[in-house]
Amino acid sequence: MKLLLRRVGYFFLFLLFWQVAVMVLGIKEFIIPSPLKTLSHIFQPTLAAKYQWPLHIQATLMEILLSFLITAISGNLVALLISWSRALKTLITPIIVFFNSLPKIALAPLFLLWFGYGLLPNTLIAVLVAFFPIVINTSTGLEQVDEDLLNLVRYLGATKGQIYVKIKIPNALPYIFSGFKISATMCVVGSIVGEFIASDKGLGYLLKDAQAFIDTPTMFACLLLISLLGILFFGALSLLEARVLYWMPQTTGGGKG
Amino acid sequence: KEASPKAPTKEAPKALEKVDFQLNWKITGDHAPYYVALEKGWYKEEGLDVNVILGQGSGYTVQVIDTKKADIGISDAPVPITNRAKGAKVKIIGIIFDKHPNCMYFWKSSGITKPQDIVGKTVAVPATDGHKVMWPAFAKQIGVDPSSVKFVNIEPAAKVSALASKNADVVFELYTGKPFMEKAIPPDQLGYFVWSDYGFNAYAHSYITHDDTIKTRPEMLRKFLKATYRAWDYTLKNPAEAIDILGKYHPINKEDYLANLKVVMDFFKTDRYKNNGIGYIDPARMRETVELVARYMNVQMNFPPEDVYDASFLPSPPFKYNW
Amino acid sequence: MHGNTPLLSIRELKKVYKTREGELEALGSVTFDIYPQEFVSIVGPSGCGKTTLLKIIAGLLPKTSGEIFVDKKQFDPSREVGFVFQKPLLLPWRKVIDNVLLPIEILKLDKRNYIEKARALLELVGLSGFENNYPNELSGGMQQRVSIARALIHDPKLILMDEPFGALDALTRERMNLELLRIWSESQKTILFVTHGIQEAIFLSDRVIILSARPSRMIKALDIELPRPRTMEVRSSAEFGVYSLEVYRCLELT
Amino acid sequence: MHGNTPLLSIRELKKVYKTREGELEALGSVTFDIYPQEFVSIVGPSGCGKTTLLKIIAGLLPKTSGEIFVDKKQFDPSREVGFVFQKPLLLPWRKVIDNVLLPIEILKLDKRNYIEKARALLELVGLSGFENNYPNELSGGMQQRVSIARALIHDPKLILMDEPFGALDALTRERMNLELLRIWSESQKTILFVTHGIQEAIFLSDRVIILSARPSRMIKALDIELPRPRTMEVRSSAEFGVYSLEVYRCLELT
Amino acid sequence: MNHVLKSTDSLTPPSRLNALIRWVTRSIQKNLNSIFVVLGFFLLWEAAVWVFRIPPFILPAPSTALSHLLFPRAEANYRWSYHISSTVLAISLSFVATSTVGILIAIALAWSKRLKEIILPAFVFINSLPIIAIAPIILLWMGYGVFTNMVIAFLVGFFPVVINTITGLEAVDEDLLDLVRYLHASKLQVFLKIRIPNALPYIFSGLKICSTMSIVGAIVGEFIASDRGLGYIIINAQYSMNTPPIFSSLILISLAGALLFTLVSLLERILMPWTAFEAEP
Ligand SMILES: Nc1ncnc2c1ncn2[C@@H]1O[C@H](COP(=O)(O)OP(=O)(O)OP(=O)(O)O)[C@@H](O)[C@H]1O
Ligand SMILES: Nc1ncnc2c1ncn2[C@@H]1O[C@H](COP(=O)(O)OP(=O)(O)OP(=O)(O)O)[C@@H](O)[C@H]1O
Ligand SMILES: [Mg+2]
Ligand SMILES: [Mg+2]
Repeated sequence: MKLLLRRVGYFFLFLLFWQVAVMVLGIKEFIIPSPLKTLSHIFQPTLAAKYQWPLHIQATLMEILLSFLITAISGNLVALLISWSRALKTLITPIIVFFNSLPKIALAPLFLLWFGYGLLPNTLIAVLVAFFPIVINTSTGLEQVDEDLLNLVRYLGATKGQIYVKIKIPNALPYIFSGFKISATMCVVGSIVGEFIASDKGLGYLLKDAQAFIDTPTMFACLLLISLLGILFFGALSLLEARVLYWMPQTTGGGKG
Repeated sequence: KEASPKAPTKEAPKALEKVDFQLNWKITGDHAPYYVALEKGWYKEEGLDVNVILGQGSGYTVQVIDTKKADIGISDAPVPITNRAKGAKVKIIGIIFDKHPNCMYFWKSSGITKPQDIVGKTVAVPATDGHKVMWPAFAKQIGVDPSSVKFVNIEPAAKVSALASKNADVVFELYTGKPFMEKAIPPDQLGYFVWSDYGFNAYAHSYITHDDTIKTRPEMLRKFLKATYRAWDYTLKNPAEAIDILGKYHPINKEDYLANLKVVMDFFKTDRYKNNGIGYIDPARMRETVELVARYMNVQMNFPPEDVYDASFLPSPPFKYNW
Repeated sequence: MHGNTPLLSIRELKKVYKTREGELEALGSVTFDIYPQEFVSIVGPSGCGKTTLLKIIAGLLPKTSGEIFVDKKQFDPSREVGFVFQKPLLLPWRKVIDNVLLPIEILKLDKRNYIEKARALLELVGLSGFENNYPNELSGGMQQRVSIARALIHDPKLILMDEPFGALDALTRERMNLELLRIWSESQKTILFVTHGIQEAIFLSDRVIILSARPSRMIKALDIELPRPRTMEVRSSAEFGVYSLEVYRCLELT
Repeated sequence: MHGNTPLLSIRELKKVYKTREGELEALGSVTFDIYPQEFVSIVGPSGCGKTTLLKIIAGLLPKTSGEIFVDKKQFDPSREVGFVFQKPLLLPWRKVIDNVLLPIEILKLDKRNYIEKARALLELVGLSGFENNYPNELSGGMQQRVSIARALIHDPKLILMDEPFGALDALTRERMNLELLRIWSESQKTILFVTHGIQEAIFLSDRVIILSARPSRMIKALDIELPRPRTMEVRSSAEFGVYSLEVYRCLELT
Repeated sequence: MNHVLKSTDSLTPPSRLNALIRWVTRSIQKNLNSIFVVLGFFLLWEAAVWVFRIPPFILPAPSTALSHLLFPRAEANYRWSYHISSTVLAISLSFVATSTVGILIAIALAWSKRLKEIILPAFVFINSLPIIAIAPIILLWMGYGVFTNMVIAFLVGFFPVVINTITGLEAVDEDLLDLVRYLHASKLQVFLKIRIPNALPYIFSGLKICSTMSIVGAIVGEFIASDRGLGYIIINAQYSMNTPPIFSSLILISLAGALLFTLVSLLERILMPWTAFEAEP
């Protein structure tokens, strides 16, 4: 708690420093806007109304949540398949690795061609971006089981299903959560990338619009909100993790994020 | 700084003056002349060492020129005009296209028969694209409410896809992009309206520079424009060779780019250029452009229209293009 | 002390591991019987195949050759064996009582019938009151006791213990030995106990089976005729010393 | 057996930890002397403060009150003490010989003068030929022997050992005890040895100091008058049993 | 004298070189599978393009992409070697820069708790921004060129290196610190002799993540701030819907990714010889 307060303190110090720097050095607004100016674009009523923040935040948030949901489910499912069968593993892994190293933005025209625009394709792009860490983490978790823990149920004649349900999956939970946390940030980034490729609303849309008019305060406001969404999402997952993994020894005080 | 691989800087003698030249975008067919001038040594002849820098759009060019990160740049005319009103110290010193190349594409099957049919349609265009910036002006000119269409922001690279996949009813793209559209959409099904055919008479691609540069380095500007328009003249007369030269510097598909350049050449086939030479700035039309910007794009013009340009660096005698 | 029919007979049991480097003969040839309610310990140098032996009995590993039978019938380990491993191996996400009930779930028995039994077993191992704690709230010794209760829950005839107290400190270990003897005599089970601790083996057992280094053979089966109940006095007695020296000799430790 | 002047005198040493929950009295009040070339063991229940005591002597923890002195002077541990921890704590990225030489580097002594000594020490602990292996190529017992060599390299007067063989299996541990006695007698060091193993303590020591549970006080300092060299026969003797029973009694284990 | 060694402890010192060679051959064997799968994937793709008559602007066949790569084209001079070498340079430079700077930053942060408390949240903040969103701003600040390109790649890839290195520097057994503390080791000694070597495995896993991200970063950098390299070819070709060279480039980029990853793994094996004997399954 104290740590959190100190962090907030540092953050305001940083804002102050930024404000003073912009004012003293006379930095032009279209290079770096001052924090006050940036915040005014979010909170000053007439400006805020012009930018329709709730609409765009909601659109982006929907993409983030939906993509996270899909990533979480499909990523874990794929990880489960990989760990379940060696054949599937050799088949799936190289393809995932191959796609992971592609810069998704390079496929922008193709994405539009294949999926169109809107909630669904943006979500898909985010899924594609965020997919990998979950698969890797979960399958690591499923494999990092003490062999003796498996023996413990094997000598009782446990089925493969029982082994997964009773041992492997709960055992993988900490890994699954750390995969979730990594993916959370990537879902945010992925959604924005999706909005860049094609969109008619969302913070990424607004950001591009602002960029067209060299409206840097709005651009910074968008960036601020985007990373705020990311941090909040990450924080929410950390809380959830503490809830779900109640049986883990409580070692971390404030978390890393 | 980036230097092109075969730029003549290599065997540069003593006193070549360095010029950073900011393009408006990645390489397109209409950038061939700069490489022609480089290849033939015409910039060097003028004592200039020109460094061509790829672009990020007109807005970016204005930012770069205003912050003096480059000396001369290419920008869509309304952009420097708008920004001058906001305090940017940039001026137009020469024109490239004499006709405005903005254009809208659609499937003929969509039932659009006149520009006004765009009302209620979905339009895909990159947010940073000049089309989007100037749409309100054109909309009012053709008598429709600018907010009566639904915009989708897309990556510039996705323009063709957006139309080909019918994810948008209309795509705004320069007339010069027509050969690329035709790759994905059969030419007989591709419909288009060039804005200038419907009264959109604003100036488009122009050379811009900083007010300070005009004061301190007028000779350089003069030399640059001379070599550049000379190269334009040559390019217009030998398009295939120009694209060949461009292909030496950049990984382009020459067939596509030659088609692109040939469309571009249409913008030079005007009586103004025939009579006054390529690059000529028509004061009346410039005034019209400024007014258009002021009226339709809600910009407070706090200076006379003559302030946005300076025609004194254009080559004399001019390169008159006789097509 | 034995009944007439052995609970389990092991005859010329052999195990050869196939590894990348070639064959590895883990169990040379091991033959012995275990009688009902007996406490038998196995000692032998590290890597001689003690764990391998237990695993084969539990059906966790296939044998290479030899026989394991009960009443001349092939031995079926699945419900007859309880296994206590070196580590407690409790599932951290389950409460103590649910850990004890794990074998019931795996064997797909009706859990409701066993909850009372689980409580009784936790009492037997001295952990009543801890049913609803999570494993990481218990000390190492307590955790190992939970795992003993778990091995007993489905009422197996034979308990296999593979160095169950190896990870505990020596003092706790002494205490656990006393506990184990109490649990053993109260539950009337048969125990096959693997250990490195020579004193421990002598202290606990009716019989100590001494294995040689790999490929392991039985060097000796030493009947321990110390009085029961075993106390610290027994442990400090001269007879005890004689037995240990005997084992030291067999293991060439002197 | 003692010389006249103690190597180290500990007087009414107390340690109170300040924790979130309040004060925790780890060491009640401990007083004893160690004489040159003595082998002294400390036994006591888990958590009674044995490690705390060693760490205070080594200067790793500040004491709360009391005195530690040599020849009436304040004791300076930095070059006088070699510490062997429960885990071997070898740096996996260093070869065996470089692990042994670590204290030399930390003390900024000239390494070249010590390479021969390191070899000699590795021979002393029975590891010549393994100088250039990495730690994870060695067994647990071998690793712990490397850490003993490391504790000896800067020629400290006093070796502190905190359950050095706690992680080894019992048979290896017996062997290491024999080894340690040999090393001790050859190197002529003074050893203060913490263990949970009562037999181990008796087997090794000239004196066993028995601590009570927290806040710990000395229950007894038991002089062990068993003949040296100690062998397995000694260990299995009746006198040995008497000593162990005595310790069991002190620790209320019976 | 060594009699006690015999039965349990004896271990012939094995050859480390052999272990390395074994590891390499095993990795090759393992990756052979992957190569076959990827080949199969390409075949499927090729077949799909022919069977469904997919027009090249939607999805070119891999053979088309490959032919653009291998044979000179009349209509274009892609100068593959020039662009590949410049991308390889960009990737290596940004990878090396990202790793070095990232590791140095991490050491600085691990050294001073205060510094870490202030700066780490800022890094988390930066990491949660989509870099392509701030790229135009960066471009405006820094201008066009290789350096800007590297900065973009750095921003994309530095985070995993920093986080992993810090974790490694801090994940030291407290007892290991006591070991040198009782000898009065200085903070510098603790870092040099304990913390940094201890962090090596963590650093390498950070580098492995970073290797993929450096590539994405370098390519995105080329999209935005360069007039050479595979990223530039892609951007250029996108303008004219010239898809085959795009896919040629993408295939090359994936190849570069696999290559860099392998190099890092190899480096790991060589720099951390002591891990060569960790239990093999
Ligand atoms: N799965 C396996 N594959 C190949 N060799 C194995 C396997 N499991 C064990 N071994 C080898 O077989 C031998 C016997 O192993 P085992 O674990 O049964 O010995 P142990 O007597 O239990 O040793 P410890 O006292 O150290 O527990 C050892 O040399 C070991 O390396
Ligand atoms: N840094 C610390 N802060 C607070 N309490 C501590 C600290 N270190 C140890 N203690 C407590 O002090 C007591 C003595 O600890 P110490 O480690 O010295 O015991 P020990 O005799 O070595 O135990 P063991 O036999 O388990 O090694 C314990 O109750 C322990 O919880
Ligand atoms: Mg074993
Ligand atoms: Mg301790």
